[in-house]
Amino acid sequence: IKKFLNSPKDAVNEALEGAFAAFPDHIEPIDGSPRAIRARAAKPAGKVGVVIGGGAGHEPSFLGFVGPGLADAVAVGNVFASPPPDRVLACTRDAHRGAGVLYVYGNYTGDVMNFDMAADLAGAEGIEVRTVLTSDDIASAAHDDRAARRGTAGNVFVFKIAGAASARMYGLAECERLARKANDACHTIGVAMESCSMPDTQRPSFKIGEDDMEFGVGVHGEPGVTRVPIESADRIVDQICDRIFAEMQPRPGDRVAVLVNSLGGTPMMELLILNRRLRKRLEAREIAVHSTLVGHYCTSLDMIGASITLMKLDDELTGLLDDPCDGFAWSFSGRRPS
Amino acid sequence: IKKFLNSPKDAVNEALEGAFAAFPDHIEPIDGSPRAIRARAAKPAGKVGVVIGGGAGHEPSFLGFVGPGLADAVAVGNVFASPPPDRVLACTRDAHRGAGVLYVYGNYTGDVMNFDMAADLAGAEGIEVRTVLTSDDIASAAHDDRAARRGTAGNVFVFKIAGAASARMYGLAECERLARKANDACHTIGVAMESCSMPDTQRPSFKIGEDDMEFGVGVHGEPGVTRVPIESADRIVDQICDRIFAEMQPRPGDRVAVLVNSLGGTPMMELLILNRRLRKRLEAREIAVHSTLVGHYCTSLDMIGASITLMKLDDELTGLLDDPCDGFAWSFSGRRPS
Amino acid sequence: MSSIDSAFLIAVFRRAADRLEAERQALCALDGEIGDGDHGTSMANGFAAINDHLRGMARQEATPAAVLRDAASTFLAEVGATVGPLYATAFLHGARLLEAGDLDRQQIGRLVVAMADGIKARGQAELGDKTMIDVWYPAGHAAIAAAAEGGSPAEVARALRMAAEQARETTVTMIAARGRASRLKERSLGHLDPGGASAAIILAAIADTLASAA
Amino acid sequence: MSSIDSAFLIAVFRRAADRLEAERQALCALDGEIGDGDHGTSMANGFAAINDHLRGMARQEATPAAVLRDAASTFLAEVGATVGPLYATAFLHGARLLEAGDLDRQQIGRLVVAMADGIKARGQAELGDKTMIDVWYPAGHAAIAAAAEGGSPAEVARALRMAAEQARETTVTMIAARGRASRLKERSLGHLDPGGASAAIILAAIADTLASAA
Ligand SMILES: Nc1ncnc2c1ncn2[C@@H]1O[C@H](COP(=O)(O)OP(=O)(O)O)[C@@H](O)[C@H]1O
Ligand SMILES: Nc1ncnc2c1ncn2[C@@H]1O[C@H](COP(=O)(O)OP(=O)(O)O)[C@@H](O)[C@H]1O
Ligand SMILES: [Mg+2]
Ligand SMILES: [Mg+2]
Ligand SMILES: [Mg+2]
Ligand SMILES: [Mg+2]
Repeated sequence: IKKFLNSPKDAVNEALEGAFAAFPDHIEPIDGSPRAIRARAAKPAGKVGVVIGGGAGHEPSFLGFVGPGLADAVAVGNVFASPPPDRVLACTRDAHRGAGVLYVYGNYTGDVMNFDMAADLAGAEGIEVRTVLTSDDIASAAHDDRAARRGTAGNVFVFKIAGAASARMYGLAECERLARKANDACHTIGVAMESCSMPDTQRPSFKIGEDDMEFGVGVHGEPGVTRVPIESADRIVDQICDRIFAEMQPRPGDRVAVLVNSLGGTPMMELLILNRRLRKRLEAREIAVHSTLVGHYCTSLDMIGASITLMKLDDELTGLLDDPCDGFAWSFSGRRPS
Repeated sequence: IKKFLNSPKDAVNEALEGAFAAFPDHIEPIDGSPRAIRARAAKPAGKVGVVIGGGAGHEPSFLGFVGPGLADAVAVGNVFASPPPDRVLACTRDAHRGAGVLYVYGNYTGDVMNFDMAADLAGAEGIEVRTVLTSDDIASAAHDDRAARRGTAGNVFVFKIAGAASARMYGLAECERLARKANDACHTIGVAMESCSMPDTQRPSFKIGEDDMEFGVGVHGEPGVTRVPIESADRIVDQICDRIFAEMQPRPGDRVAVLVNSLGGTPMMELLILNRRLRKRLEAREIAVHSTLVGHYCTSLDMIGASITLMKLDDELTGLLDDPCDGFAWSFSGRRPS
Repeated sequence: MSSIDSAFLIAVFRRAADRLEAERQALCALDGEIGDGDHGTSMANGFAAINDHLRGMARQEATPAAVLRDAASTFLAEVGATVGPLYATAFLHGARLLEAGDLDRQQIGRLVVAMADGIKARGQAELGDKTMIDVWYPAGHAAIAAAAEGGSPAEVARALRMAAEQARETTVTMIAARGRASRLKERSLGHLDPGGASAAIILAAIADTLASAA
Repeated sequence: MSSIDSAFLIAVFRRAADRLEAERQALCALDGEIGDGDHGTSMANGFAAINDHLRGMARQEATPAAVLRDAASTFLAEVGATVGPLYATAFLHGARLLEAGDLDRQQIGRLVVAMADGIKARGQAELGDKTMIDVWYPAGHAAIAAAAEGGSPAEVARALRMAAEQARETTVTMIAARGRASRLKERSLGHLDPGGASAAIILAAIADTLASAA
């Protein structure tokens, strides 16, 4: 596997430097650390701070979702590794505008431990912190064990809703409620054709047979829940839809937001082919699509694969989703109710 | 090589269907053909029409650059194959608002022949057509043979300038002049680590040795101009910069717009690492960076590789670049002169 | 002797389509080496489209020129690309020749050269630029020469086929000066020109149709 | 007999860092099979950071507890991840034990168990969940037992090392119930736990330091 890299151990910091150079209107380091990052835009006093974060290797996640209408700060770890508490704490202090801070991040052992330690430290400083763990990956645990599920590309929608709520100057409890509601509404399944390779090893993390793919993968190059034979794009979407519909129990007239996400190495052309079938399946169920994102939103280094997320919308979530936002990976001028 | 595909021969149409479903606010088929596409936004009478196009396989190019402040219509061919004249003509008719039509597309034998045939047909209908061929890939021919060079990722900037000029209601000759000027200002070099594979073959189009890369590649999975040993990301950027600077002859105080583009399989993390070094090189030359794009703009299916484009700016180009635009792959609210 | 009629042309297109389909991957592989890897796709799909279209035509009524005109527009609309305009123009030039008067099958070389002229007119390539005309012209001229020497249809067919095969091989020694491969400069040396390879396939289909009809 | 002092701990960290560095790729490969492939990176970089940091410390003045506290904060800040909080807590628990009074080197098992308690307190894993505690506890208990039977430092070291190696192998038969691998359910069967594998490396470094110092 060949990559554009210098010393592997510098990869994350170098990528962040490259991001600061590229997106100076959106992000800047907090106190000079490239691993604790704030939105450039001014944040009003009394606004709930939204802090997100996680390991590197998911670019443009998570730093692309920092800005007005999105998160206020992001803590970045090593590749696929949670940021340590000190960095999360730096973000927390920076994001705090007197109204407390909401943490939104994926449900992983490492992240939970590090963010919880940071929350304890912040609490000791008098900053109230609430936490919403994202857990949209429905393949990763059974329906009745939602709390065990991991957070994947659905993150993006949860960040958006939390950011919109905070931009509307809602209080901490309300922001938390809405972020939790957004997470509950998100359903993701990922599939991978080929594993990714870490900067450090530059070898595929695991091997998938010539004719196989992994069904139910996360965004860390992990194997999926099952290994199955590769099928056509349409059949893959069908399998994903069957699983999501079984969980989401959509009814005719329901509305969803869609994210068709590349895990890194899969190009947009293929994502669009997936979206075509997805739309047909949704139409057949009379599910309306409110809006669609297609592209590289939450990647797993160079993994060849894709994920589909459906967020079931009600009026409240729709309104928040339609608010404007401006992160470098999601810039949207907003949509007025029609 | 594994891909999300149904029948390979349906790949382009299916991807386009997926795009119409995903981006209904931006694009729609002209007369029901998925291969001739117009911007959804209304176009005022007297506005010069901007028609772009080329083969498929470059997604989000070219259809992501259709919309207000960008192109009016796009003709799409098969994978890496020019669209035929009838489709270009359909786009031309649709984009014509009484002020003539500007064609902007890459300098390739196939595209030139097909678009020229369309221009002849349009001319016979009384539509004045002017053509600007993009030729930003400085590796593809010598300095004194600029007309032989091919158009690659610099396309994106040329579309933007042409679209901005036409949105300002400039006349056809002026739009042509500005697009030509933008193209002259663009300098691109691409490098590839691995070849792409076509939907039809699902095999790498050519092999690159374990420790080699191709320097000076285009966006069609072609071999590059030379095969060289892989080096670190920084050294690769250095080679690209040396080549571009030799051509562009930048002086201290010059300003550029930057595009660090993935050729498909290279993820954003690596693009950011490239951008870091690029910025250092520019700083060392005291070249100011006006704005930066980093991501998947003009891909070559799943090729592992990246390109760097520098567009040298003067006040005129800067102004046009700062105008707002709204394509699904480039949506920008504009920047007022500071 | 029988002339080049619609049935003959339809048989040529059928044969060529079958063989291009069989060589789809091989042509893509050739194009992958010095081009963008799509040549087999364009040629196989384009000829398949012609074939489909001709199947729908009322064969009896169509003149051979009309068959070629239809092939031109069908091929062009199906593939676009570089080969679309080139072969469309080739077919139109061929149509013009046949409109000027019936052409004896033995005179197939004149049709081949007319088509080559069409390709050249559209693509502006010179001989030696490592393009398909480096196969079309030598093959056409060889067939004309064989007919001039009074060769039988089978002999003309043989001359056509042999010349095409040989000419295809000569493209290996050329440096591309037109089309995508021209950007590779010397790196194009040592590789077959994909357009030359598909030309040889089409020319062999013409030759075999001539030989089998004779 | 000598106690567990700063020099001892520093020697352990140096040895462990070297071996983790040597096993960096192997640990990543293990983690690639049932996790996300970063375990070797986190452990090797984390211990390298501890080592760098300790090198800068005024060795004479630091108490062993201070060494462990510094290791905790350095490791945590360097790697974050899952192992950051776990090992940081392990080191802090170890520091607390050593602050309670000098610990004889033969009693190393008590330090190991204290660290295991730290990991368990932070990570909430149970024995059998296929995590690093499935190696830390058995190794610690074996060392305590060996010391209780009056074993020499070398014998305690041997017991520690053997138990760690064995325990590492037992993780192959477990189904992961904690951490990333738990999402694989039965698919985690038949694979070594990467955290168990790195634990065995660290424990071997402890054992060897004990044996060589004795
Ligand atoms: N100007 C030209 N005139 C004649 N033939 C050409 C010209 N340019 C290219 N060709 C032929 O076209 C072939 C490539 O065809 P194809 O792969 O379908 O087009 P593209 O390069 O656009 O992908 C070349 O091998 C060459 O024989
Ligand atoms: N809750 C836990 N308690 C103890 N150890 C754990 C726990 N969760 C995971 N581990 C250990 O961590 C190891 C994985 O470490 P590492 O790969 O660095 O973390 P991550 O899974 O976050 O990438 C596992 O092999 C396991 O031994
Ligand atoms: Mg990890
Ligand atoms: Mg082509
Ligand atoms: Mg080609
Ligand atoms: Mg891991």
